[in-house]
Parts: sequence; C-alpha cells; structure tokens
Amino acid sequence: MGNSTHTALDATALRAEFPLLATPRPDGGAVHYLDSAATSQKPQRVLDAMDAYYRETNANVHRGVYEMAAEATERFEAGRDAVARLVNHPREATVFTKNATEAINLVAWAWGVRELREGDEIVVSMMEHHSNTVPWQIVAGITGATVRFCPVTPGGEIDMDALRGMVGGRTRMVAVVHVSNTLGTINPVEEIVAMAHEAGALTMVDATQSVPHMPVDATAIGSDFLAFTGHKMCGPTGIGVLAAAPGRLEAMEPFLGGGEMISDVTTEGSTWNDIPWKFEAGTPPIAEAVGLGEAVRFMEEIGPERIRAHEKVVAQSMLDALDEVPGLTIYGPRDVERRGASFSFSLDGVHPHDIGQFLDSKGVCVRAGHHCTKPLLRSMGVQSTARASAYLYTTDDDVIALRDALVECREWFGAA
Amino acid sequence: MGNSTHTALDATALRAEFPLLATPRPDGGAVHYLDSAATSQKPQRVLDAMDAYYRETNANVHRGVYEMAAEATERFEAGRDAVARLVNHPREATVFTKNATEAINLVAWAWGVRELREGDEIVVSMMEHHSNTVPWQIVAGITGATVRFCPVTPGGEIDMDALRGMVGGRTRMVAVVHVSNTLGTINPVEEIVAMAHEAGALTMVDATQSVPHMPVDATAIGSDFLAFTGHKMCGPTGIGVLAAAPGRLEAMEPFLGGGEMISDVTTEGSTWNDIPWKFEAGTPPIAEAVGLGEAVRFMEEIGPERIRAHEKVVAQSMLDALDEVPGLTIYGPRDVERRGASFSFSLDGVHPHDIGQFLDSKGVCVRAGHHCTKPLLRSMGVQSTARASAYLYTTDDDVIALRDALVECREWFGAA
Amino acid sequence: MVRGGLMGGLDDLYQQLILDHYRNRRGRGRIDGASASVHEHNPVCGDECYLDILVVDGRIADIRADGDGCSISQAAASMLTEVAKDKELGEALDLVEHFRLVMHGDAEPDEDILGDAVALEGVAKYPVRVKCALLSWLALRDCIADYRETTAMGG
Amino acid sequence: MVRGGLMGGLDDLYQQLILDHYRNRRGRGRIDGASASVHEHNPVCGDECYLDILVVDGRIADIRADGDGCSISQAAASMLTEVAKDKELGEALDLVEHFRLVMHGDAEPDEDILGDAVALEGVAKYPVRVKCALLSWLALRDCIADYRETTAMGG
Ligand SMILES: Cc1ncc(COP(=O)(O)O)c(C=O)c1O
Ligand SMILES: Cc1ncc(COP(=O)(O)O)c(C=O)c1O
Repeated sequence: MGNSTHTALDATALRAEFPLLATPRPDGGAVHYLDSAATSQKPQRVLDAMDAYYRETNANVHRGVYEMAAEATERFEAGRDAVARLVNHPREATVFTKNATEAINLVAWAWGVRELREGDEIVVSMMEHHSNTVPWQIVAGITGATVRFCPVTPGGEIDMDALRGMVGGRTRMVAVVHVSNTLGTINPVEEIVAMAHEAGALTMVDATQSVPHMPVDATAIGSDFLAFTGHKMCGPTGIGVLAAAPGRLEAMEPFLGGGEMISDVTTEGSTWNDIPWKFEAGTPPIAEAVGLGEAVRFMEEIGPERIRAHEKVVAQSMLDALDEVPGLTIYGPRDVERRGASFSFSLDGVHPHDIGQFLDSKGVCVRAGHHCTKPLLRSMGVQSTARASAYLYTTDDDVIALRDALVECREWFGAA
Repeated sequence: MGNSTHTALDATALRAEFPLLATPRPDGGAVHYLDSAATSQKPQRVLDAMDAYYRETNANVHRGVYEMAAEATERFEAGRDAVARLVNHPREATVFTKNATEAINLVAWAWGVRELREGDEIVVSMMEHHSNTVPWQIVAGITGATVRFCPVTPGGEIDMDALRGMVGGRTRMVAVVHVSNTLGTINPVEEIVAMAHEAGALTMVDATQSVPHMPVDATAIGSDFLAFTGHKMCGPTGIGVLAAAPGRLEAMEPFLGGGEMISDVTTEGSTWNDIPWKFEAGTPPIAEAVGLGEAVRFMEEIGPERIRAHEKVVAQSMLDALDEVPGLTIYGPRDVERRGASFSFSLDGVHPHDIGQFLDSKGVCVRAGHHCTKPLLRSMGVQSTARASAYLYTTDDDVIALRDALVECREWFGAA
Repeated sequence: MVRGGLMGGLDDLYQQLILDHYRNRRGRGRIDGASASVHEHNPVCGDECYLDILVVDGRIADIRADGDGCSISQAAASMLTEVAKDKELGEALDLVEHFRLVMHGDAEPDEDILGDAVALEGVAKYPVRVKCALLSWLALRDCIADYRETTAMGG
Repeated sequence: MVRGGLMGGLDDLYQQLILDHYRNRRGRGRIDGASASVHEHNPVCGDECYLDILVVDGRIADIRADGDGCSISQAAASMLTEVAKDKELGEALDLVEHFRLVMHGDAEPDEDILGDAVALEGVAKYPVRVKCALLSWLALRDCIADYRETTAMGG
C-alpha cells in the first residue's frame, strides 16, 4: 500500500484486512459498521502482533535480565515510540493509561486534587464527552473549585466569544475536545490553547476523535495535556495515551503508586522514577502497547492525510445521503472542512433506539443514545440521537445502505 | 481434563496448551520459565477467545442496541461472572481495573483522599509489594495520615504480636498481602481482617499472588477490599480486579469519572451508575475481560485445589533442589504448607543479576532484583535477590534445570 | 448468536400489538391529585417516565404514564396502564415481578397475568431493550413503595 | 532475536577481562578528603555506587569507587578508576560520553580511549545490563559537575 497523499485511499481494498468487515453476515450481506466513533474495527495485523507477543516473548517488562524479558520491554517501548511519532510528541512525555478517560483523570486527580482551591475555575465546553467533564466535577467537589460550561452555537460549534468571556484570572484549566464525538465539529484547539495560556491556565485537549482520523501534531497544538485512546484507532481495548508537556509531567506529583513508577521506596517515603514511567504504576498494558504500535504503523502506511481526505469524501456522501431521507435532522456543522465523519441525527416520529434496532436488521450498525454528552444534548433540547460514524474502511456502500435503511425504517414505524 | 481433586495435575501435558512453553528454544532445549510471579504464560484458548472477540463481535459495550454490541456486552460481562465465581464474590461488587495496582489505588484515592485525616494511621506489613505501599504513602502525603510498617519475623512471616500492638483506635486501614511475591509466605489474612475490623479499621488484601495459585474465597476472607491481576493467572495484560464488600462500594464516592460510570450528567453536577459500573469509567478492557474469563474457565477445569496441590509438590522439589546448591540461601518459610512456590535466594559471591543472566543462557528464566519489595529487602539486609517462581505448568525438569544451572553458575563466576 | 442482526427478524421483536400500543398510547398523561408519583429515567438513552397512581381502597383506581421514549418503552407503558388498572396493590406488585422475571428470561410469560404485555416477550432477547420495557413497570413498583411509606408515616 | 537466551553466548558478554576486573577490583574504596563524592543507585536492582575523586590542578589525581553490585557494574567501576585516573576533567567527561554512546549502541568503541573498558562492548546488547555498566561512569560525570559547581561557588 503506497503512502502517497496523491492517491486516494481504497477503502474497499482495506476492508480485506479487517476480519470482522471481510466476513459476510449469515444472510450473506455485508456488515455496514457505522459506529467507529464508539470503537474501531481491528486489522488482522494488530491481532497478530499481540498474538506473537504472547506466543514468543511474553514476560513482564523493565525488570527482567533474561533475554525474553528484554525483548518484551523492547516491543512494549517500541509501541510508545510509534504513538509518540504519530502525534509528533517526545516519547518520554507519552504516558500509557488504560483509556482516554484515565488519561484525563490522571491530570484531574494528580494535578487537580493537589493544586485546585476554592474560587478556582475549570472551563469546559458544553460539547465535552463525559470523560472530559465528570473528572473535573469530581475534583471540583473535593477541592471547592468550580466547573464552568462554555455554550455551543446553534451551528454546533464552541461559542468562541463566550469562551473569551469565561477564560480569565480565575481559570486554572481549560479542557476541550478536539473533534466532537456527537456533532463531528472540529474545534480550533490551537486558538483555545493560546487563549488559555494567555490567562495563565493549563489546557487539556481531548483528542480521542481526532488522532484516529486526521494528522494531529501535539507539539503544534501546544496543550499541556492531550489524551486519546487505542481502541478507536485500530488498536486494542485496554490502552490510552496521555501526551503531556514534558516539563509539566516532571513537575507533577505522581498519580497511581506502585511498581515501576518508583526510584526508591523506604518506610519513610518514596522517590519517583523518570517520566514517563513515573506515571505508569504496576504492570502496564504490554500486549496492548504492542498492538497499538502495530495499529500506528498501519495508520502511518496509509497516511493520516489520506485518512482525513477519505473521510471528507465520506462525510460529504453522508450529508448528501442523509439529506435524501425525509424527516431527518442532522446536528452539527455541514461544512466537511469543519467536521469529521460522525453524524448525529433525529428522524421525525422514530425514536433513536428504534432506528438503531431497525437498522441492525439491515446489517447497519449505528449508535443510539446520548453518546456520553448529556449536557450537550440537553442544551440542544433532545434526549438522544442516532449516530452514524465512519472510518478509513467506510465505503459508499455503507452510506447507501444507511440511507436506504433509514427510509425504510421511517415507513415501518408508520412515521411517514 | 478431569476436575477430580484426587488425580494430580499433569503439568507436562498442560504445557502443550501454552504455545510459548511448547515451542523449544532455537538450540532445541526447553524453555524453563520460572518467573510466573512476575507474569504467567497464556494458554492458547485465552488468546483464541480474545481473537474471536475482535474478529466476530468487536463493538463498544453497554450502550449499543445493535446485536453485535449486545453480544460484546454479554461476553464482557461473562468475564466478570467467571472472575466473581472463582473467588466466590458477588458479581456486582467485582470491579474491573487495569491491574492490581489500580485496584489498590482506587481505594487509596477514592476512599483515602476523602476520608483520611491527620492522626489517622494506615498499617501495612513490611513485606508488601510497592503496589500496596506507595498508594498509601501518596494518599498519606495528601491528607496528613501516617503509614506504619509492621515488621516481618526472621522466618519471613508477619510479626502478629507486633501487628496486634499497632492496630488500634487510630487505624483506619490495614493493608496486607495474602501471599508474598518475594518470600512466598502465606499470611493469615482472615485473622488479620478480623483484628482490623475489631479495631474499626477497613482492610485491603492484596491477593495478586494467591488467586492464581490456590482456592481463594473472598467472602470467607471477609476483607473490605481484595485486589488481584489478570496477567498472573493465565489471563492477558491490561486487566485487574477489585472485589469489594458491596455495601462499602455503594457507600464510596467514585474514583475515575467519565463515560459508563454515570447515571446523569448536568452542568450542575452528576449522579452515578449502579455498582460495579460506577467504578468503571470509560471504555473498559473488553477483550481483556473476555480473555480473563477464559483463563478462569481454564483454571476451573483444572481446579484451584489441584493447582495448589501441584505447587506444594513443586515447592518441596524446589526446596530440596536449592538445598543441593552450595552457598545458596533461601529466604522465607521452608514449610510448604505455609508458603507458595515463589523462592527468593542468594548465592554466595554471585550477584543476582549475574545469576539471572547466566541462567538465561541455560534456558532458565528467573528474576533478579528487589521484586518491588524494597522495604522488605532492606529489612532483611540485602539489596536484591534472585527469584524462581512456579505455576501450574512447572515440572520437575524445570526444577532440575534450575539446580544444575545454579551449580554451574557458581563455578563459572569463580565463587566456588 | 453472533452478527446475525435481529435474531428472529424484526417482527419477532416488534409485534403488531406493540406497534399498535406505540402509535395509540393508552393511559397517557398525568393525574391531578395522584396518590403517588415517580419520575424515572433510563441512563442509556435518557428516556424519561413519569408515573402517577390514584389509590382508592387499596386498589389502583387510575394509573397514567407520561414521558418520551422508544416504541418498546412507550408500548410497555401503555400496556401497563391497561393491565394494572383496578388491581390491588399487592396484585400489582406480583404483576410487575412476573413481568420483570419474563424480561430477564427467568419465567415463562403468562398471558392471563400480563394481558397485551405478553407481546413484549421477544424483548427479553435484547438486553439493552429490556431496560426500555422495564422503565415504566419498575416505576410502578417504586410508586407503590412510595405510597405505602407515605401512608404508613402519615398514619 | 527471540528466546535464544544469551545472544553471543556467555563469553561474548562476560569477557575474561571483565571477570578479571570483577574478581580483582582496582581502585576500590573511598578517598579521605575527596574533592567531590556522589552516591548513585540503580533502581532496577538496588545496586549502589559511591564515587570519590581527588582533583589536583584540574586533573583527577585519585578516583575510587565503592559499593556492591553485579559483575558488570563492578568491572565497569574497576575499569573506570584505571582509565580516568590522571585525566583532565574535560577529558574525563569526553571519556564518559564516549562510553555512554558505546553502551547505547550509538558509537563504535575506541580502545585508545576506553582502555580495558572496551571489553564491556558486548553489554550494549543487553539493555537491562547497560544500566549496570553505566552506574559508576555516570557517577563520575555527576561528580565532576558537583566539583565544578562547588568550586565555582566557593571562588
Ligand atoms: C504481591 C503483588 N501485589 C501487587 C502486584 C502488582 O500487580 P500489577 O503489576 O499487575 O498491578 C504484584 C505483581 O507485580 C504482586 O506480586
Ligand atoms: C470525545 C471522546 N472523549 C473521550 C472518550 C473516552 O474514551 P475511552 O472510553 O476510551 O476512555 C470518547 C469515547 O468514548 C470520546 O469520543
């Protein structure tokens, strides 16, 4: 597979590498998996890399002098190298966690519990995933700090004027999502980070929905913290990443305590290992890091720019297709330059659960619910939406199957 | 494979199920893997179960209405059922974490940061793994509480008289390891739990080295919290377990915040999901729970009693074999009724690192270092030891290879 | 079964009776001066259910359910209001318990007890949808508990 | 390579010269009235190294290493005391840097610079043991830095 950004990505050919997508359903039809914002499918080579690790060199890392343990450590740390390279970030400031949620909580607890005081403010946007909202609420509850929500415009974008009005001298942390999992909106995170830094606040960018889908340069974004998750980027469950400013990580006291993260332990107290290990207590997700490393190499061979280019095309097809469905309302931006390929929508007279169930009978997998963005949905005046989300393996076939199933669905429930 | 406790387990036959052990080394020799206290090898069926999950029904859990997501949820929750059954614990109080270390930190942070005050005491034993020491030190540092270390007798057991003297009105938590990863000692955890409860303290039992190796009944032990880890019990990396008293878990405020653990999220604050999900923020280790479930079924088919019986035999062989090596000192109990099959030892005139390296050249994998028990080693007056640790697949062959390599090692380094 | 889409086909889950109750909801609304009221929600989808009962002489003289939701939750609420009406409180609790067991696959559905709600049987195969079906039914259980507690305290 | 055990066989790692330095340590002990001293430890195994230097006219007039450790760390310390003695401080830092690069596989070992320590070349293939070999050498680097800082402050 070439890496030229001139050739478009061939999604149909890529599907052959994903066993779940390559296997037809029992009724012979294709699987139209449109729930990649929840989790992505995995290419066979990622499964093979983990399998090979367990079969050839499974051993605990970092402490073993025997060859197999050294080899395990090497494969594990090579996973870190790959992830760091993908987002252009120093490897020593690239911490493995169990998922994006833990990465954000790490900062909320390790930094927030120790540093926040009554009167301090944490600013989040109304479109944050619960993972970038609830940790701040919890830590605010412990410390007496306040969480403030920046509104979202009717067009589904962060209200930048409102944000400018909220970020000020009391602001200690600004936490925003790079790409919304519900609306698909791409937020101007560089601008927001600069605004926060000017006010002397730290920044957390939730890049869970951007890193899998487009080139993300953590250094260029310049946030203090940036979080993402393995299972949405062709990698396994059980692993996430916190890419932090190295100096910030050095200065921070540790979060989880245990093996691996110490330099010395005495009955009087302990001292800490170098970063990134200082923040990786206990046996890390070893096979998972190996698998994620392979997932990154897979993405690199295709090229993040080409993935983004493909998804723009898919997003435009989705917009066109969904527009053909009577009674359907799309939430979020309509300009594919300003959005990813996640689409939340409502269908007049049919509840999202029923949409999800009906579509499943046609082999189309979409999500129905609040997508872990309840404050956003409440602010939009809806309880739940259906959501179709694409990835590098999404084809026009999938989009057409979605459209046709939605039209049928509406008729079936008598809403037409 | 029968489940009768009358027939001894056939370790040689079992090895065929472990691809890493079944494949000879390039020089034709067998792999003598004696580092199972660090991590265990995995039977093929565990790898297959995870693979099947990814290939057949990979989808995010709990929120999907489509069939594949429901199936993913079912396989994930079946992993919880298996784990809960193995340790005789209610499933709703069986929380998945990323490893044992996180399980202990969950309690230290969620309970400790909120409840501990200056003057409060946390009592740990001197033989705790860093994972059951450092979290308490960190939380003590934040709250002003104190961590006290109960000494270990020269025979390598918790000094119960000293412990009785330490546990009193100021004690809020007693945290002890069930089986020591360094000494092999089996501690009287029921007695310790009763003593702590009488003093009004909570209890954390680190069962990381007992659950893989013997029948463990969490209900009979009666501790408030019990932690263990997947990768040491034939399961994958990236998953651990906290088995908590249900009422305790209900009463506790959450730890990590994010998706899955909420009931409702508003800009004013949030409410929590039912246990166990209240403590499982973000996408859980789904494939890992599937793999761990399969590992448990594998262990159940063999039978924990038979595993324990086998390891007693291996432990006695180890004692006999190590005794034949001149200049070798074994740490920890010599009575196989009071110990597991992990043996730390020193060899006069040869540093543990050199032992580990030399043994590796003979295909024998042992660990060298402090085994994440620095306070213990310091109290024993050594900086590091070599450690050979067995599991259900350990054979007499492995023990003899260890003995012979040690004898040779001593000669090679000119210590003889 | 894996990846087969809807197991018994759509018709098995969405029986005509269900769609009929969904399109023509019975017992919808609120009761002025209700004896007890509860408000429940399904955290998975955010669906809400308001349930009111009017208790006269230990019987459910009136019962109404309000709120939005999917076809399953709406139909289940509609069926509930029909079958629970005029039941003694104890009987109503037995009814809810029977329905709960059926939904969890722990009992065979009894049409004499469940009335139209027997049509919801197919939902048991869809764990995520079980919560939808149970929302209003468990609301009734909580409502009766509330009522009993209040009257016990009140005298 | 996977699961081959020691890659070049034991002899490749444990060259005779290494075992000789291990069994007969040179430059062992402490220096009374040292110009600078540091104490370092290897968190992996707990090995400790005390390093003292005596600086006269910008040269390392004496250097001694103490502490316990494995054959690699002991031999490396022994070799260091031989090769670093009489070097100018700047030269000594260059020496340490060259050794560091060799250990990380980033430079070819130069026997003229390293003396006996060239025998440690094989260690580079064993990441865990690299820390053992470097312990005393990096201690010298820190020691020189300390010395320069103190003398700069003192006058
Ligand atoms: C006794 C004991 N407790 C806790 C742990 C930590 O387990 P994990 O690294 O999987 O968190 C270990 C293993 O390293 C152990 O042996
Ligand atoms: C925007 C966003 N942030 C955070 C998360 C949390 O990721 P995880 O569940 O892997 O922690 C998700 C996915 O659910 C997401 O879409």
